[in-house]
Amino acid sequence: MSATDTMASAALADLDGDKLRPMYERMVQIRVFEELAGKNFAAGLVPGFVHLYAGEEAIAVGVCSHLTDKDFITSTHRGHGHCIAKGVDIPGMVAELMGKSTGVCKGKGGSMHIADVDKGMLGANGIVGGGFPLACGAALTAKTLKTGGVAVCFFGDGASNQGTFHEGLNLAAIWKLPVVFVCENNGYAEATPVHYHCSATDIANRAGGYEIPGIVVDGLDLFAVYEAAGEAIARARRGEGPTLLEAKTYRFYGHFEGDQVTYRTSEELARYRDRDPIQAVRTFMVARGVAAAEELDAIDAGVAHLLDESWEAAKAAAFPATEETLTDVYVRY
Amino acid sequence: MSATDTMASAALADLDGDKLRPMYERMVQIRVFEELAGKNFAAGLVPGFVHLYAGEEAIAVGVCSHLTDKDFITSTHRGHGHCIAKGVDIPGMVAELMGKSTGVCKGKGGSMHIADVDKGMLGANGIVGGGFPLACGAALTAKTLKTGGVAVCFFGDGASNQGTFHEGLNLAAIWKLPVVFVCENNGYAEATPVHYHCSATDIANRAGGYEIPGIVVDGLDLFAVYEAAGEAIARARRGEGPTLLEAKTYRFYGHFEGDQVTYRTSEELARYRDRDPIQAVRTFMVARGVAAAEELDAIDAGVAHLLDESWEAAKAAAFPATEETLTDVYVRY
Amino acid sequence: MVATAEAPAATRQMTYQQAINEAMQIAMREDPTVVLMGEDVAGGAAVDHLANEDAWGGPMGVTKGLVQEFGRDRILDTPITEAGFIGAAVGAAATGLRPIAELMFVDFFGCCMDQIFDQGAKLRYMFGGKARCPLVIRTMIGAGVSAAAQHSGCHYSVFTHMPGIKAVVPSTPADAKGLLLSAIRDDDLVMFFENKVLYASKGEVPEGNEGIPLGVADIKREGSDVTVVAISRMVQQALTAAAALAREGIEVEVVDPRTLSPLDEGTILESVAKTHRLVVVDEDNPRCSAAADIAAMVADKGFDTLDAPIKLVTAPHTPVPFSPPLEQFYVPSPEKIAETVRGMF
Amino acid sequence: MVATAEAPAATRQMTYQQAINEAMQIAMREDPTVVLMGEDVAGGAAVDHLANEDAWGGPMGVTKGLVQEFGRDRILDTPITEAGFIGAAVGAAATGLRPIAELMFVDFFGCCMDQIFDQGAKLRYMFGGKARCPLVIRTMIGAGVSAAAQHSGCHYSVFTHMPGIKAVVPSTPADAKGLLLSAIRDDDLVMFFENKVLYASKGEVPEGNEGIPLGVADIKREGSDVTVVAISRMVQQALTAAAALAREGIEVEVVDPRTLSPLDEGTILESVAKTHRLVVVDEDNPRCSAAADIAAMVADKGFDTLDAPIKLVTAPHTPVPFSPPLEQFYVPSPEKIAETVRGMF
Ligand SMILES: Cc1ncc(C[n+]2csc(CCOP(=O)(O)OP(=O)(O)O)c2C)c(N)n1
Ligand SMILES: Cc1ncc(C[n+]2csc(CCOP(=O)(O)OP(=O)(O)O)c2C)c(N)n1
Ligand SMILES: [Mg+2]
Ligand SMILES: [Mg+2]
Repeated sequence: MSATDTMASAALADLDGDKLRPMYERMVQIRVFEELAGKNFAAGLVPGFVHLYAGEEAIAVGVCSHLTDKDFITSTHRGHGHCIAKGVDIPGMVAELMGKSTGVCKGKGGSMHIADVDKGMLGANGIVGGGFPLACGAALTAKTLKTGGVAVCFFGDGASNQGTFHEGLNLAAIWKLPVVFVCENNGYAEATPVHYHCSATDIANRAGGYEIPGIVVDGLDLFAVYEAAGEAIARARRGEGPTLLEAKTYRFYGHFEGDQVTYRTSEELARYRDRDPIQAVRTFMVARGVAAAEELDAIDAGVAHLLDESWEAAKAAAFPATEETLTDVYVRY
Repeated sequence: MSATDTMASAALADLDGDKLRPMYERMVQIRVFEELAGKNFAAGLVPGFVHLYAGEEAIAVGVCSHLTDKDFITSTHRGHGHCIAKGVDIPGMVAELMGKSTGVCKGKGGSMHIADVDKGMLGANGIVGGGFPLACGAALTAKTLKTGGVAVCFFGDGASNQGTFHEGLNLAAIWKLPVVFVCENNGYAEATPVHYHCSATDIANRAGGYEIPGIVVDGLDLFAVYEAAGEAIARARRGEGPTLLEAKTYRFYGHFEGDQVTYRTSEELARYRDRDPIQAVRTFMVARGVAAAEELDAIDAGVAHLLDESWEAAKAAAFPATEETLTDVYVRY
Repeated sequence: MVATAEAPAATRQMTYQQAINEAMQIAMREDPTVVLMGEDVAGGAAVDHLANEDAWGGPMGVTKGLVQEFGRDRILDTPITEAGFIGAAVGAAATGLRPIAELMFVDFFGCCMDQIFDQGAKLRYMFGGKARCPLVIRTMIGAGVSAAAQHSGCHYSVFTHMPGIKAVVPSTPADAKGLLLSAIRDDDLVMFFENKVLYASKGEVPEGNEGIPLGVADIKREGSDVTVVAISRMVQQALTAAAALAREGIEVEVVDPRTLSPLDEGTILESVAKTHRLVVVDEDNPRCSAAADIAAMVADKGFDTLDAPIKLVTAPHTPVPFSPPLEQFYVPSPEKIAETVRGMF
Repeated sequence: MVATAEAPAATRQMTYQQAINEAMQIAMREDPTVVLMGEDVAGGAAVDHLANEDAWGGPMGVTKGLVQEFGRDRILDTPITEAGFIGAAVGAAATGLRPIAELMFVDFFGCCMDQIFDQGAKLRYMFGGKARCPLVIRTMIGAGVSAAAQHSGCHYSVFTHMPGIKAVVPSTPADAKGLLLSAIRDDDLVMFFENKVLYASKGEVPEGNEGIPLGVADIKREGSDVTVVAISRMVQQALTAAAALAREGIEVEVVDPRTLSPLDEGTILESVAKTHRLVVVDEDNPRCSAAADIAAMVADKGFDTLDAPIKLVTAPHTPVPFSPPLEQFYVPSPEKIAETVRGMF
């Protein structure tokens, strides 16, 4: 079965050009965002640790396309893609990476803590496994206040071994919380392969211990993710409780910028690069006549322009005043 | 299938009178220990919190009968039974409950921290779920130093939701540690029933997420426990990794002494009291001619005598000197 | 007590435990977004005959009766999953609820500290001030009931250390009620430390729903000769010592900070400026403790008013022993306090 | 430095990071029960082409090369399971191994604190002295590389607070090597705090396997006018400040406690008795901090030798900000130290 075939089935059911174009655009935004983040990190413009999401775009976009601002997501150290997919302001994100006062967190958070609660984005997270309980809490709010919202918890294969995974899934299951746990299994936690660190062949298989659905999808396939996430989110909204969704994926770059990646072979990388999730969507759209190549080129150009402008603006922006160090610790003290 | 039938199969395979009598004796020791602990607690002689193991004797004894001093166990707040089954000195335990200087921990630990590392008993534990990692560590020592030893981690149904359960089982699975995780599912965590707090109908079912064996046994049946534990421990000793063993059981008393137990019905208690695990062993032994009733009566009398003497000795013993408060924090400081 | 313009509310005798229960009841009545969660805070969840009744109301009965009024949707029994449910309380607080989470014993903080200090306490700062975490974590502290090394600690110093957290240490029923009301209404993450030995202690407690502001110390006894700053249960120990010392002609001023973060530095410094002597009494372990913190603050800002070395009376640098005579030795006693004060003259 | 009767060992220039690596190598050679465990301490576990080679050797390369010599049975890559593997290290330590466990960043302590302070640190006491926990937990501290709020804390104060734990804070390559050797050979639970900003710093390091005893401070600079006690990286900041102040005629004595628990009170008190002035410099948050702890100790035992208020120069009561200028403001600078010292005269 070719990737395009799988895609087709889901796509034909629900997705048309009007829906697909913004999804394609989001994916390209993430890719370009990450490529420039890497480049500008190398140029010394981005301080701290930077973990790139490139290669995994289909997951964030496939999932978040089902969400609105009243839905919440929790994210990871590799959070840029989730932010963009959830609608966080891109120029504000770029400025945040640089630690500028115009950043979405006023420069206080940086790459690992980008957040925008108004957009339902509860923060990238520097703690692996930190998001499981938080997502349960956001779902508890939705359930208690009957907002109709859901929560999505993104996490990596490495995070699936943290105690909070277990505690979160059990809590969500017994309380039937409207939450979807999305595992982005990219095969590695830092320099450690999943088949070493994780005792489950499929992480989704762990769902059995909580008597909730556990589903594996191809995380390089936007449509497969979109379809599975759609079902899980709908189930959550219906009050039927949590789902564990595992998307098998791959990161195109190292764990963080600076990683020499000696633990992966170049053949392995090439194999996944060949299945570039963005290229696949583009090929599909053009092949099916959902969009003309020129239309997509125009989207690409728009994204490139937006990101270039964002970087220019961020570079020109001021750093926060040093007294800002002391504010925002408490609402009132 | 009657309880006696189940018992028979295992018993006939491996157990004869010489093996069974000490197991029976241990069970009676635990029962009498607990009954007197409860009585003396009510009389104001035992300070602090006391959690009684009565009703669950078949598990500690069925498991620990496979172990020697070079094997380690971790225990719980409900630890007296594990201690006795692992061979910790009973008079020293009684003195420990009273906080006397003759206690196995010199009175510093008390009921929730009775331990005897020389006996392979790594401590009762006041932290629910505290033992999973410790047991993995003891197993790592055995594996690294090739001692041939195994580790057994006892824990409750409530503890099965702690993050440490998950982290411990995954670690043991990927490192193929010689450890057996024994869940004492007595139906309740404090005043909360397992069907509320735990999303898995059978906790053993969670083993699937770690790709290790998960086995359910009747925890009121000494022979069933003995047999299943024997297999799991042998497997661990062979270097084939961990097992999750769930023993369904019941506590005959409240969560701790003082508990009014309004969350259970008297019918439910009566149902389990009718299946008293010690009575079952006694009936079996006498019916099969493994031991005469008089022999068992003599064991009972011996146990009663030992415990009476232990309490008398403990009452007569001195409290530790107050300066003892300041010692044993460090080996050297 | 804080002076207010209005006539003081009528009071009744009640226990520390009842006062805490009443504060939760008031807060839950006035704000439907307040929920309570913890292990057996009701008890008996999903037990047929306990649908709207509790089995326990918390291990010491502090939350008893609340489920009758507020139902099981707002009084949530949790699995034993400290990181899970306290983290969920953080997530809920960031998204629209005002949870009260019960960490049964503070000693269990190691099971959930990441969710408290790395998520809840830092969230507002990391997000550039664009989020808040109106969460109260109630937790039991204190030695004195032979609960041994894993159920008897204080450790409020660890939370006082952490930016983003407020730390409240009530010593009387009235303070417990007023401070808990303020804590629940507060928009930040508040750790509320209940001393288990005080639960049965009685005192006059105002009717009504008035809170006591966080960050305001209370002078529990006026005196001219020495300032004793005492925390939580140590206030009672200090008052006992003060009574004995008064008979010897030494007048002790007992200052109860009531909240360790924020700390009312002004009241402490004013008192020391008057008495010129400071003793800090703290049941927590001594190193990097609240006692050391207060001493260091005065050794800087109040140095010129001091006539004698600052003395600390604390628990020793040991875990809490089980055996009753050892535990009694562990907890700072009125005698040790009095002896320390005498040594300053 | 500690005076020894023997001739001093030959030294070489090496970095703090290399010194730490060398100490582990020596300890693992001399004792086969020493094992190292942590996330990617080797890296590349179960990757075919990396059977006896590491992919990372720790996120900063501090443990690089060890797997080549000691193999994957002693250099154990762990899953991301801080409570699991650090608790396993506790269990292993109690049963016959001498593990070195790496908690990648101290900020993650909230994920595993129960296993550290409730299990490992209390085990000996609870068991009446009949057990020991010879475990070293190495962990990274410190701001300065824009690692933001969850990867930049210090928090050694929390561990110094806890009975049963020793806390080591090396500031130079030589101290790092000598103290780590002693820590690994020690029979108690030792937290070993490595400041990430110091990894690349160079200094003379003795050859050989001599340890530096825990609990012995080191006077990094002699001076007569003011004592500056500085912790970890703050020693370098204090030395920079001291150099500037010397040009103004103020002679600063810089005392490096090297271990916070046990604390060498004598050396600090002697220095203050000579200089009559004390400043404590600490990158940790100020409340209930090591700085406050040292100040409180001197405000008691050294009060009569003091001529001026004790001053603390610490990080503010905030999380660590990401933005470089804010982070720079957050960390105590030589300028702030110098300014504080000047203000004391
Ligand atoms: C609690 C905690 N432990 C360790 C780390 C260090 N760390 C950061 S990312 C990472 C690997 C995460 O792997 P995975 O969950 O698979 O996510 P991926 O990086 O592959 O997206 C580790 C170990 C951390 N940030 N937090
Ligand atoms: C970390 C932690 N959380 C909560 C408690 C309080 N507590 C003590 S025993 C217990 C119930 C344990 O239930 P289970 O594991 O089923 O064991 P059982 O008591 O039934 O033997 C609880 C909640 C604790 N001691 N430690
Ligand atoms: Mg991964
Ligand atoms: Mg149970």
